[in-house]
Amino acid sequence: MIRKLLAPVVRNTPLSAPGHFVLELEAAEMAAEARPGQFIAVTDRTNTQLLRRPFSIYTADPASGVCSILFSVYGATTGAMSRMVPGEKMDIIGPLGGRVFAADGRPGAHHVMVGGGYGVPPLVFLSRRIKADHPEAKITFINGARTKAFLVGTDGLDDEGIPVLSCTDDGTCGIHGRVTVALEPILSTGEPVQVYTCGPTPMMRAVAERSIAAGVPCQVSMETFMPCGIGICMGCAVATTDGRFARGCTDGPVFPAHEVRW
Amino acid sequence: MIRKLLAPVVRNTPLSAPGHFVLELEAAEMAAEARPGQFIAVTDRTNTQLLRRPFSIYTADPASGVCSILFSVYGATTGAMSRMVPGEKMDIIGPLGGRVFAADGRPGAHHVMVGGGYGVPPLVFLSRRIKADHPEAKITFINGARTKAFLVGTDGLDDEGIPVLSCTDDGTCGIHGRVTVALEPILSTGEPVQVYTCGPTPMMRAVAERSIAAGVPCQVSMETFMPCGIGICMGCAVATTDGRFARGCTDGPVFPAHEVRW
Amino acid sequence: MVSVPDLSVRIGGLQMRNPVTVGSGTFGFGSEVADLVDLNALGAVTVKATTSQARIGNPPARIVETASGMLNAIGLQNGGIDHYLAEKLPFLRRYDCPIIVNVPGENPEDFAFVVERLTAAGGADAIELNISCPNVSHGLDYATDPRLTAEVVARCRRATPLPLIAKLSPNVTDIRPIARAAEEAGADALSLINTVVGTSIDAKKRTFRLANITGGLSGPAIKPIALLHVYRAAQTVRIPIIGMGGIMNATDAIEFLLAGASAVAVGTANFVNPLAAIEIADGIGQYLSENGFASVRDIVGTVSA
Amino acid sequence: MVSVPDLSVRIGGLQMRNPVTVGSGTFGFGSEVADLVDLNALGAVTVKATTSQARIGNPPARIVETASGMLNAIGLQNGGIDHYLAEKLPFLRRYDCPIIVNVPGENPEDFAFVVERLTAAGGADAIELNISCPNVSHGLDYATDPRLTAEVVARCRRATPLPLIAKLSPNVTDIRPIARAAEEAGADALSLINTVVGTSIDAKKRTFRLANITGGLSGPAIKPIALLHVYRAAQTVRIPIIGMGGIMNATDAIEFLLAGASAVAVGTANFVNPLAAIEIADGIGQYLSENGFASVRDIVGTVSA
Ligand SMILES: Cc1cc2nc3c(=O)[nH]c(=O)nc-3n(C[C@H](O)[C@H](O)[C@H](O)COP(=O)(O)OP(=O)(O)OC[C@H]3O[C@@H](n4cnc5c(N)ncnc54)[C@H](O)[C@@H]3O)c2cc1C
Ligand SMILES: Cc1cc2nc3c(=O)[nH]c(=O)nc-3n(C[C@H](O)[C@H](O)[C@H](O)COP(=O)(O)OP(=O)(O)OC[C@H]3O[C@@H](n4cnc5c(N)ncnc54)[C@H](O)[C@@H]3O)c2cc1C
Ligand SMILES: Cc1cc2nc3c(=O)[nH]c(=O)nc-3n(C[C@H](O)[C@H](O)[C@H](O)COP(=O)(O)O)c2cc1C
Ligand SMILES: Cc1cc2nc3c(=O)[nH]c(=O)nc-3n(C[C@H](O)[C@H](O)[C@H](O)COP(=O)(O)O)c2cc1C
Ligand code: FES
Ligand code: FES
Repeated sequence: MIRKLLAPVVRNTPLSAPGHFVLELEAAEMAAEARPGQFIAVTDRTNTQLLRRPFSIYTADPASGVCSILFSVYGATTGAMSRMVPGEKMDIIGPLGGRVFAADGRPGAHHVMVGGGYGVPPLVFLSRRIKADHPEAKITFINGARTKAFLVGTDGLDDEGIPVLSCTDDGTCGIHGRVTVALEPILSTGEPVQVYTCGPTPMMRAVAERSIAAGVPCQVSMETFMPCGIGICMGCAVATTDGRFARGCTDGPVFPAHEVRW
Repeated sequence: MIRKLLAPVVRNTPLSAPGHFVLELEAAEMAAEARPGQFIAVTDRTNTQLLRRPFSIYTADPASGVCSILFSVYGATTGAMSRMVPGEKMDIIGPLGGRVFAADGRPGAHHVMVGGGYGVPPLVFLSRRIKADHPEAKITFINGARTKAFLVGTDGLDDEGIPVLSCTDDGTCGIHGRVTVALEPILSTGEPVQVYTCGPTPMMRAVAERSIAAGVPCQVSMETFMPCGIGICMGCAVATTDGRFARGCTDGPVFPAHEVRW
Repeated sequence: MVSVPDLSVRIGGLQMRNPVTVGSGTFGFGSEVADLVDLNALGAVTVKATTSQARIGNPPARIVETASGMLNAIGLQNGGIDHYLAEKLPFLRRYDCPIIVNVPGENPEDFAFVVERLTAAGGADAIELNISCPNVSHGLDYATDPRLTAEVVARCRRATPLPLIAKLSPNVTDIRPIARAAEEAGADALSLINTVVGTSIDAKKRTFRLANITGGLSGPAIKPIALLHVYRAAQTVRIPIIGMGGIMNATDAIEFLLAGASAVAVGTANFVNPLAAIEIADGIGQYLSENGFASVRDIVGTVSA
Repeated sequence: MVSVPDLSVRIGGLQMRNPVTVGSGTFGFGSEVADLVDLNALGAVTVKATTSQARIGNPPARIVETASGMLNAIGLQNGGIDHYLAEKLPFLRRYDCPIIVNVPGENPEDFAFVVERLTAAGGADAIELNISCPNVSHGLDYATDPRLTAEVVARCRRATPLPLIAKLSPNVTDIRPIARAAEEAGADALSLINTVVGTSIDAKKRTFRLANITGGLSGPAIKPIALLHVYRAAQTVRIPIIGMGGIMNATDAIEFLLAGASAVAVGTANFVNPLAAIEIADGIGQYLSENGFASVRDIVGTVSA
């Protein structure tokens, strides 16, 4: 159920990547109900900005009742978020998102995450959920960034049995090249692959097109501007192949790749 | 000379009066040039408010190059100011104010300050200046407030040879009643009295009218809303007895009582 | 302190338990927020524009944020009147809260068609004629001309006995003749303002930010403009006014009531706080008791110079 | 990186070393800020409205702050044309910076009288006809009607060979016919927008905040409105446009240039930062070099959908 709450900050941890933070919030119901691909809408209560800003849920631990988001500083809202300290309360609405990631149920399915930038957090949440529900599940996490410094969010996944393939445009870490370089060979293995992708639109589009071409099912999480996040403003239009416009927030944010009109 | 600067905060000290602070700034030229009655225009750089807010200069020490203001928290600007810490830079313009307090030059003049609320700081600055220039000068400081808790700014003056007469509406400290109760007897001593007043308009008006009636010269510092503080917006109009409107910022803030149309 | 103040108001024939509704297009059809908001606590629910045929709306980007405001160019995306009656109305009718349906149109007959369907199907308790949407005809619309305004209102007046609310545009030289025209043509009430037409440019990309180029400005930025239009309209007509434009809290709402609005609508604020409208209704009640007013009607239009 | 870009622009016959001037009434007569600002770094100084006779202006309160904006109702307080020529002009003439004098008037003859005096006395390098001040006739002014606009502009055209700039009002249904009327009547340039009419109410006191009741809205809140008016006017006329309305920084200014303005004016921003105009001129230069433009004229009106 969607709730509006003042969630106390538990921890606000700067990451090695410049301007990146993991913000942990005390929000028991949300931690219990949140599903991978969902997000929260945040307002920096200084009112320097009118509208809320959406942030994907990075971790949700029903046991501790703690949820977290991973963000990087762009403007006023993320700037204010970066200055929040434990105990301070953050004004949030969530969990938001109607259609979320659906784990492939096929036996022996190979779950392939393809993330970039702030598209990584929801995919980390997803892969951990899948691993928790199906310890034997085969998962590969492809994380792309311009350069090594901006490869964030996937620390520890390897040890949890989720191998991470890093790709950097400048070759400073892992594969030298785009995420598609790491994805292509997997698409052609003939395994029952399911691709889940989130990140910059050009990246998602490339991943979607490659997957469709290879006949591999692909789910994309569209990150359009979301003024309300709850389905009442119609401002988050996502063009779909039926010639219509869907709402990114409540009809999405996750769409089957073949439904998206890029 | 008027300067726009980012002045480092030296100290930000909460006072006993709830929500009141003394904010000390490093601003050498201003500390050297500031005259009693002048003010600075402050902007809280969060941009929650568009316009600057004026604050009277409370202390200005040429030796240390430190200026201070005494303020109480009302809204966004003063709220942000109350949270400023040493080292942070405050965006200010000053010193502002064209016509300022003029110390009575008559031999044996009795300088009578009548202040209330945020009208007290500039009068404290003035009385200390007069005392510094003329150690033998006779000065009386009448400080009025609703109740004891809000009598601020005059600590230490007694020891500096500036006797303070406190007046509270509820009698919780000093004289039980308005500042005029303390002022009236002084006006009728026959001494060469000069009244300097700053505070809420109703108080200043009463003080001005009593002084004029007693034939005692009186200077009032008008604290109208001041959008720019530098004479370019014409928004700080003060109605004058010649039927015109003067600028509170550059034609004032200090006016001879008989020039003001209340 | 007086006893609990009376918050009820009548807008034409529409009885509201409190003077706070929502701006059309800023609250969906109510169902989207029913988790968060008790719809019965609203004076009325004003639903998204409903047209004779389904409309897919404008391509993205449809909304951009501006200083203390936002521009929108949704393009009246909606499923059409039949879809509303079949899919949206049943849910709303589960609540004991009056429904105001916002009706745009391409010509008087088009308006009247939807008005008649709504009336016949019992799909609304009042109808708000959206003759002022700046996003369909580039900001030049019925409500920018007294004659065209009268034409649409008169035609719809013949089409329904339901309370008719004419929603006026701020994008006019003088709103008074238009308000008068709507009243004389038979409107039971006026609602204003719709959004202020504007645009936004991305200096880096050297492009317009909205696919539609122009959009409607809403939010706190336009409150001073809205307050004056409401004041002027209230000085001009005898029918009640629903005031809106930048209302974020109870104080804002009270300013509109003082300016002459009998009720208010909360729009953009819903995006930031879906509970805004009911919190505002409570806040108005508090203001009335604190200031010793027995009824909200006692403060309507009482602002003095 | 290209060599230092050319910032100069011509507004009618007026040569400006950079495209940034100030909004009339937001920079006094220059002398007030000469301590802080090097007037020679401005493209031009636009001075406060100067009328045939001295005006004492409106009683306080004259200005209130609003969300990302402010309302003003100064009432054109000024010493009159003779006072300007005797007391203000000599100081300004010490600088090598063109002077634009803003001229309001009560009727065409009144406008022409001041225009002739200015011309005869060499008191201006260009004249901005303020046919759009919302604070003298309650927002209904010459610039709300094409015929009245043409009348004033034509009369003043006969009165001076100096560049004539017609300052237009945003408080109109459609600015295009008015822009065209000004051009056809002989204006060398247009400047827009003047302030947007609005009001503010104090809910606690239940009074209007401005003694004048109505005021003119300025600042970031109105930028989206101003950008659209400038874009529409630029699509309509061939004469250059000075764009203004909520410009706080170089990016804002560039948006106006892209929309079709050949120069910009910085108004309310001066109150917050008197150095805004010159910092903006520098910022525009930086943008041009970073994006490889040789001249500011290369980006005027180049916004694309
Ligand atoms: C569904 C969804 C989920 C998201 N999840 C995350 C997340 O988990 N972590 C995260 O860090 N962000 C996430 N984002 C993006 C996040 O919402 C933006 O970073 C945020 O809006 C920035 O707000 P701001 O006020 O700090 O910056 P703004 O003031 O909104 O922007 C400041 C400047 O940065 C630019 N800018 C703003 N956002 C972005 C962006 N996303 N990419 C590039 N430039 C931008 C703007 O154009 C502007 O120039 C998500 C967005 C969506 C739609
Ligand atoms: C020449 C001059 C000198 C001044 N010197 C001082 C000074 O030395 N110390 C000081 O504390 N203040 C001083 N003030 C007043 C100070 O400028 C205001 O307190 C300030 O504008 C408050 O700004 P804000 O943004 O915090 O509150 P705002 O957001 O401006 O106001 C918040 C709320 O408080 C109310 N409010 C704002 N200011 C006042 C006020 N002054 N009195 C009562 N209600 C108010 C507003 O109406 C509003 O409802 C001076 C004012 C002038 C004109
Ligand atoms: C996203 C959005 C969509 C809107 N859609 C409609 C609409 O369909 N019909 C209508 O009459 N007004 C519509 N409006 C205008 C609002 O109902 C309201 O008149 C306007 O936004 C001013 O109020 P506000 O500042 O509180 O938002 C819309 C406004 C917004 C922001
Ligand atoms: C306090 C104030 C006084 C103004 N006086 C005048 C004036 O005398 N003549 C005029 O044409 N415009 C006047 N204006 C309008 C400005 O020149 C400008 O057109 C408007 O403020 C929009 O620009 P801005 O948002 O950058 O302030 C005034 C504006 C303000 C805020
Ligand atoms: S963000 Fe408002 S409807 Fe999707
Ligand atoms: S505050 Fe602007 S002129 Fe005085």
